[in-house]
Amino acid sequence: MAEAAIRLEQAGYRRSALVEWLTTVDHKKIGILYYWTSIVYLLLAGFLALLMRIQLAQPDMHFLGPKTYNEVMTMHGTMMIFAVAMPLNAAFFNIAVPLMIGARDVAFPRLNAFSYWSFLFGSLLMWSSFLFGHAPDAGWFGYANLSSSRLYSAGPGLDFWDLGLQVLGISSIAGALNFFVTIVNMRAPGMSLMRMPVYVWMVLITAILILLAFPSLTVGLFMIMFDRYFNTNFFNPLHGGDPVIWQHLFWIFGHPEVYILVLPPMGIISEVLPTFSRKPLFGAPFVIFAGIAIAFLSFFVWAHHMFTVGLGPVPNALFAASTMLIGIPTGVKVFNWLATMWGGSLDFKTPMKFASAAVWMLMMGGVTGVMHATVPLDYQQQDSYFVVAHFHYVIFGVIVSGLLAGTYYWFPKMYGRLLDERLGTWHFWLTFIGTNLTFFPMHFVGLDGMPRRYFTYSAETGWGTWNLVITIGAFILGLAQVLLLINVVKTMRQPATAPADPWDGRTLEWTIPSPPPAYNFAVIPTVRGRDAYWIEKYGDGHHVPAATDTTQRREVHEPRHDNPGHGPLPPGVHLPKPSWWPLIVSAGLTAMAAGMIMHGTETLGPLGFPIVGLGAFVVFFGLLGWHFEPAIEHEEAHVA
Amino acid sequence: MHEHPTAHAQPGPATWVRVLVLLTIATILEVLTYVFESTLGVLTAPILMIFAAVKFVLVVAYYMHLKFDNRILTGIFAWGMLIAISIFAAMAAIYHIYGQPLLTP
Amino acid sequence: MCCGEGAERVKDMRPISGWRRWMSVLPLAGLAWLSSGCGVIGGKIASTSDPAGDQARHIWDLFMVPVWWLTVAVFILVTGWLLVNIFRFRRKPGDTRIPPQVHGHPRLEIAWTLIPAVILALIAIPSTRLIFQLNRNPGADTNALRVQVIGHQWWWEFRYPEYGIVTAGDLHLVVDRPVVLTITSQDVIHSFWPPRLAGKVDAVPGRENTMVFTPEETGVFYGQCAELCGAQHAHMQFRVVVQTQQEFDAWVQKHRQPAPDPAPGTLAATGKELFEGPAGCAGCHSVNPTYDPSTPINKTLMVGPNLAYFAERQTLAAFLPNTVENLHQWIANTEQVKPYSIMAEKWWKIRAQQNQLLTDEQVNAIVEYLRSQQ
Amino acid sequence: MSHATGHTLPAGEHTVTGISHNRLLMWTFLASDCMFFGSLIWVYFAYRGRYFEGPYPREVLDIPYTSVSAAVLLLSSFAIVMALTALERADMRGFRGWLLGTILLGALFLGGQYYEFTTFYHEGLTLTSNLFGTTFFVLTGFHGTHVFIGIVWLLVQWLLSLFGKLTPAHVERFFVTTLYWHFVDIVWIIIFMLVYLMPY
Ligand code: HEA
Ligand code: HEA
Ligand code: HEC
Ligand code: CUA
Ligand SMILES: [Cu+2]
Repeated sequence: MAEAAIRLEQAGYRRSALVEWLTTVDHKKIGILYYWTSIVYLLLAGFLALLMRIQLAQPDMHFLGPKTYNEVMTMHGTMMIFAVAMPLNAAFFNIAVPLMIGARDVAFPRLNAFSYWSFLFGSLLMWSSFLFGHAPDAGWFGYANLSSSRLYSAGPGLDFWDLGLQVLGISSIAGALNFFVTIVNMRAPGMSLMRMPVYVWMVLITAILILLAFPSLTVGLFMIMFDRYFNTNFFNPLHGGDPVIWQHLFWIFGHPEVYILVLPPMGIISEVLPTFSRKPLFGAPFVIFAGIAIAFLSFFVWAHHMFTVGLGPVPNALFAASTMLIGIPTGVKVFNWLATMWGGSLDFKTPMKFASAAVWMLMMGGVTGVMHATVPLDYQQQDSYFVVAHFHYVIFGVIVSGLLAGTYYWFPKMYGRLLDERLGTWHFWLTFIGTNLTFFPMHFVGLDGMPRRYFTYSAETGWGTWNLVITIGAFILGLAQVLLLINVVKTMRQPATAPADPWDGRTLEWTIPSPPPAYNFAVIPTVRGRDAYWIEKYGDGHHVPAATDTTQRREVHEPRHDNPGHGPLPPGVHLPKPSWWPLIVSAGLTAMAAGMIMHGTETLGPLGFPIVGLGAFVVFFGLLGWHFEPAIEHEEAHVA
Repeated sequence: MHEHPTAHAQPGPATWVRVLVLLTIATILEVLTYVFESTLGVLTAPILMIFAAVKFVLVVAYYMHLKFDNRILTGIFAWGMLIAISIFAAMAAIYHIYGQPLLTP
Repeated sequence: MCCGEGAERVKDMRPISGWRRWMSVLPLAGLAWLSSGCGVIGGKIASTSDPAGDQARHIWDLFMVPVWWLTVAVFILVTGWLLVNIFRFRRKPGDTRIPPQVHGHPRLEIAWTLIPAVILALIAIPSTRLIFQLNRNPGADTNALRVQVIGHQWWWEFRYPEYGIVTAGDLHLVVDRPVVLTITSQDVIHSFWPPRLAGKVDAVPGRENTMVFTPEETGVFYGQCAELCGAQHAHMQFRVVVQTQQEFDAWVQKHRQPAPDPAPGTLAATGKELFEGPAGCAGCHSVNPTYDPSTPINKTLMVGPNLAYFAERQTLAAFLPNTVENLHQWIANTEQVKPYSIMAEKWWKIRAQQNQLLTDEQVNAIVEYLRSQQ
Repeated sequence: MSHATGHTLPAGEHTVTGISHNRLLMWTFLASDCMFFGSLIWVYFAYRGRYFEGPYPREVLDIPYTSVSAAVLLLSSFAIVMALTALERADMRGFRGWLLGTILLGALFLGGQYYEFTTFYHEGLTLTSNLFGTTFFVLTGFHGTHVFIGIVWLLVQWLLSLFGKLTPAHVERFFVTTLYWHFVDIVWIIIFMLVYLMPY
């Protein structure tokens, strides 16, 4: 049936490639846009890390000045979190989630494009601060009143940070709304919540976390903005303001944020380990429930970043307890992953390598997290390199490794090609060694009393030796990432011949060609269990495999067709129509932020508000246009 | 999952008016509570909160149709409220029960 | 000890080939190396593993027992299990077998929920006890020394309200005598951290935090700012000078009086004139070691650090050794020595703009004067 | 015509839960907005009483006046739900009438807030005068911004209906707008109670 339809020509939009990318509302393309943008940012922000590492390689270096160092450090942290880890996750939401739930697209394709463009423009706005010689320099959590007073942070640096983050926040909230609705409303028939792949579960939980965590950041950023622009007193102690309020607002957002970053990679691990062990995820309901528990608890632990602020012993003790509780569900995940591998038939393809390493590094980073949660220890560790070691283990070790596992795993669904295994193996080992060489010695310098965010240190501190090792490790780590690029270039030169199901996969994305056609599923599948595809292939004791059950038979291992994006549409399928409006609205929004930044400068001040107004105008008419445009191809231009 | 339209009387203008009347009464009582603040003493705050909660629930349940609508929506909104309220209760404790006094500028 | 344990575990496993075996020994050997403290950490001026005060000692003890050893247990469990998985269940070439499809095991789930819970409880209980011990009510230590610690961009001010003395850079304490520090800031947030003596406490403008500890050794201890506070955050050190009671009393006695004026006609006397007059130092610096002890902690005394008995100080500008050459450099070249510092921004640069930088002789005179402050 | 409570999906939409995408989106957004206003409100509360110079709340707040604006906003909630019912019944005249009423009531509320703000400014309470001014104006100002956005949105829909572009077929979309409008109303219920009526 699909065969016949394929030969038809898709009517309508044949635009130039550029226009196609600018107006695309296809989740797969948006996913690819997200992916490459954040990979470029990973290299840039990693490059900043290398600059820091050169400066710190030995005592009393004069490579970066104090101010430049702070700018580099702040931009490294901010961009890694908001422009690398968040959007790289979003990339895989886009690439994998609709395919895994058997949907043809997300619930709001244009909103999806809007999320991407706002992310791109917002992050470009922030990067552009380097061009103006004033990058933000108050650390990624921009503690008030250093950040909120022009007395202590003159110049537009912190304005770039504040308003750039507002735009990125809007992008994240829009994306989270979209994926929440998509997952709740658009699952294939038969896919009850408990049959949903664990990755999709983690994305759902992440969306909820984003929705409940970001508003607090938004409010805090507004307060900093008001303090900076209109001399309000939110964080000004001279009028009774309390800078600690900002810390609460930030960490009420910031702590859930780290789980926003880590839960989806944990989901990837939960897909990769079973696939390459040929076993279902051990205790899947427990893994899912652990995710829910982590998410819930994560709202009640924020003050563990503030143990030294002077909240008093009672709050410290309570927050320590709630923080430690998170170790339990995380442990449940770790042990279930280990039990998944146990007794399996483990195939150490590159995704599996990264995923297993991530399990180990989660343990490594997690136990130091528990040490931080032990308040008295944190009195010594807080703001030292011990913390830097902790979070790079979880961030690089789990998040980046998890996302790299995802890259190798889903690359066929992005490009119809399999990345090279040999290069992948090199990439893995160099990354693994580099990660540990870089971040393990940070524990030592941390315990030896080296505070973070120091642009230099003297020889008498004795921190020099390990810092040199760290720097060497960082360069190995950086080099390793170049291998990924080489691998991609090499792979992309080969023909796109990846089969639909290269890994003997378990979930729905492997039932359709690599890369999938624009409409994803010619026929929306019916789901009979969590490992929907595996059950169809091999049965699971309750169900008969589709191969013998003719009622359930579907075209699997279907050969790829050339140019599937332009194939004919199966009957009854409507594709969302490309649209300029998301791009226009994001541009308007970013213009508003840029205008606000200008308003804070001396030279461009008078231009500020007119540009804000112009941006608002563009946003308003953009939204009108968005509203009037038919959302679906071929749809009558009916208006609502 | 799909909830069938329930046997509830289809709400219409009559319901809306009734709710409006209740809302008005609650508002009047609220303002009266404020007026008699000194007599009510420590009771003022809880009484005010109860009236506000009643108004809140009336609008959400009737005007926003939650009472007649899919339960999932109630769940979503209730969780949002619950997290918000508990975080801010914790904040209130940090600031007003365990908090050290701030310095007077 | 840990090393032996590790080696045994490795023996239990089924080695596949030489290099793989080696790979699996590596992390455990590293762990043993670390836990034996083979010079990886410790012994340096800022090390938390070399405590010289009761707070730092309690914290390090808690770190070693139980936290460290429980961590090692978790490490061995997870690493061991992972390695067993990797070596035992690796797919052989050509193996197309589908392993038994095990979906879960509720009793195991309960076990690995409970075991971490127990481990965490073992950590949480002593931890909570120590929290309350470290935050003990300062009022109880009647014999305690009381000092106000005030953070500034980028130097530390110390006020002794009981004696009416103010100083900067060096904190003088008495060995074995508890001290109650009242900590705040007059600009942005800083964090007061003498790693060998105690943990850190933030200096938050508008808030007053306390820190209680007892130094247990005499000597000079290193301290630093631990909260990002602007460009020169890395150069905001201090020293804690722990003395015997007699030494401390003598120090207090001395500091109740300003240093005697330099003899007229000496270079130092010229320096004093410059300092108080044309060089414009006295606008920001006082050389009087006393102050009105009723001044609230959040009221500024002077923009710059108090320079009374400056020659006694361990450090200069909160990071340099206090030598004549450094002092000369500082006054002549503030902008190069510590860019962005208030003195560079508000004094040196302005003078440079107006072409009114001090001549070498003038600088020498001022240096001489400050060196006479002892 | 279908009733908004009857879970009838817009033509061509199929969802697992039977809830339309738009409705689910709006409720989820409102849950998220709880945290937004929650944060603003607790900052207001954390600073409550830390007002070192006047004017103090009880000196400037005019309860009778604000009670009336609170009632105006409640009434607008009523008006919009009447508009919704009219739309469901395909009574376009009634719909437009009630919708216009909603818009006017909303505008009246905003006008009242504008008047209130200017009065306060004259009495010396400004964004920067003290922490009361800072927290009060920012909290109520953000609420006012929400009202303003709501008014613009309703106005667009009203214009659309004039040109016959908003029809009873679009009842679901309009329903979603009413959710937003009611939410703005319930936020005011909370603010009115906590900021204006709560004893100091
Ligand atoms: C992906 C990100 C991520 C993750 C997953 C975590 C996980 C955890 N983090 Fe971390 N954290 C960060 C990112 C993350 N963190 C960042 C970025 C910062 C610094 C922010 C900044 O200041 O810039 C930080 C800082 C930070 C602090 C503040 C330190 C300070 O500034 O003083 C604390 C304090 O409690 C903490 C605790 C924890 C805990 C208890 C966990 C737990 O979730 C860990 C749980 C996991 C395990 C425990 C391992 C697996 C479990 C088992 C194998 C079971 C058996 C184990 C035991 C019984 C112990 N983290
Ligand atoms: C996703 C999050 C993420 C990631 C992946 C990383 C990755 C790395 N981080 Fe960092 N980091 C943070 C998040 C992250 N970090 C945060 C939040 C902070 C806190 C900031 C703050 O205090 O406010 C921080 C702080 C931080 C510090 C402490 C700074 C300080 O306190 O003074 C250091 C120091 O070594 C560091 C190092 C590194 C290194 C070496 C890597 C490496 O893993 C990077 C490896 C990658 C590369 C090296 C890229 C490879 C590219 C090339 C080789 C080519 C060069 C490219 C071009 C020319 C375009 N990071
Ligand atoms: C605008 C105010 C200002 C003026 C004028 C000023 N200083 Fe300073 N001075 C400071 C500040 C602030 C610091 C602390 C700088 C830092 O460490 O970041 C400082 C530090 C010092 C120190 C080091 C103190 C310490 O505790 O280590 C010395 C010595 C010093 N100044 C001497 C002088 C002399 C001599 C002059 C005049 C020739 C002078 N200052 C003029 C503000 C000033
Ligand atoms: Cu002071 Cu950092
Ligand atoms: Cu945290």
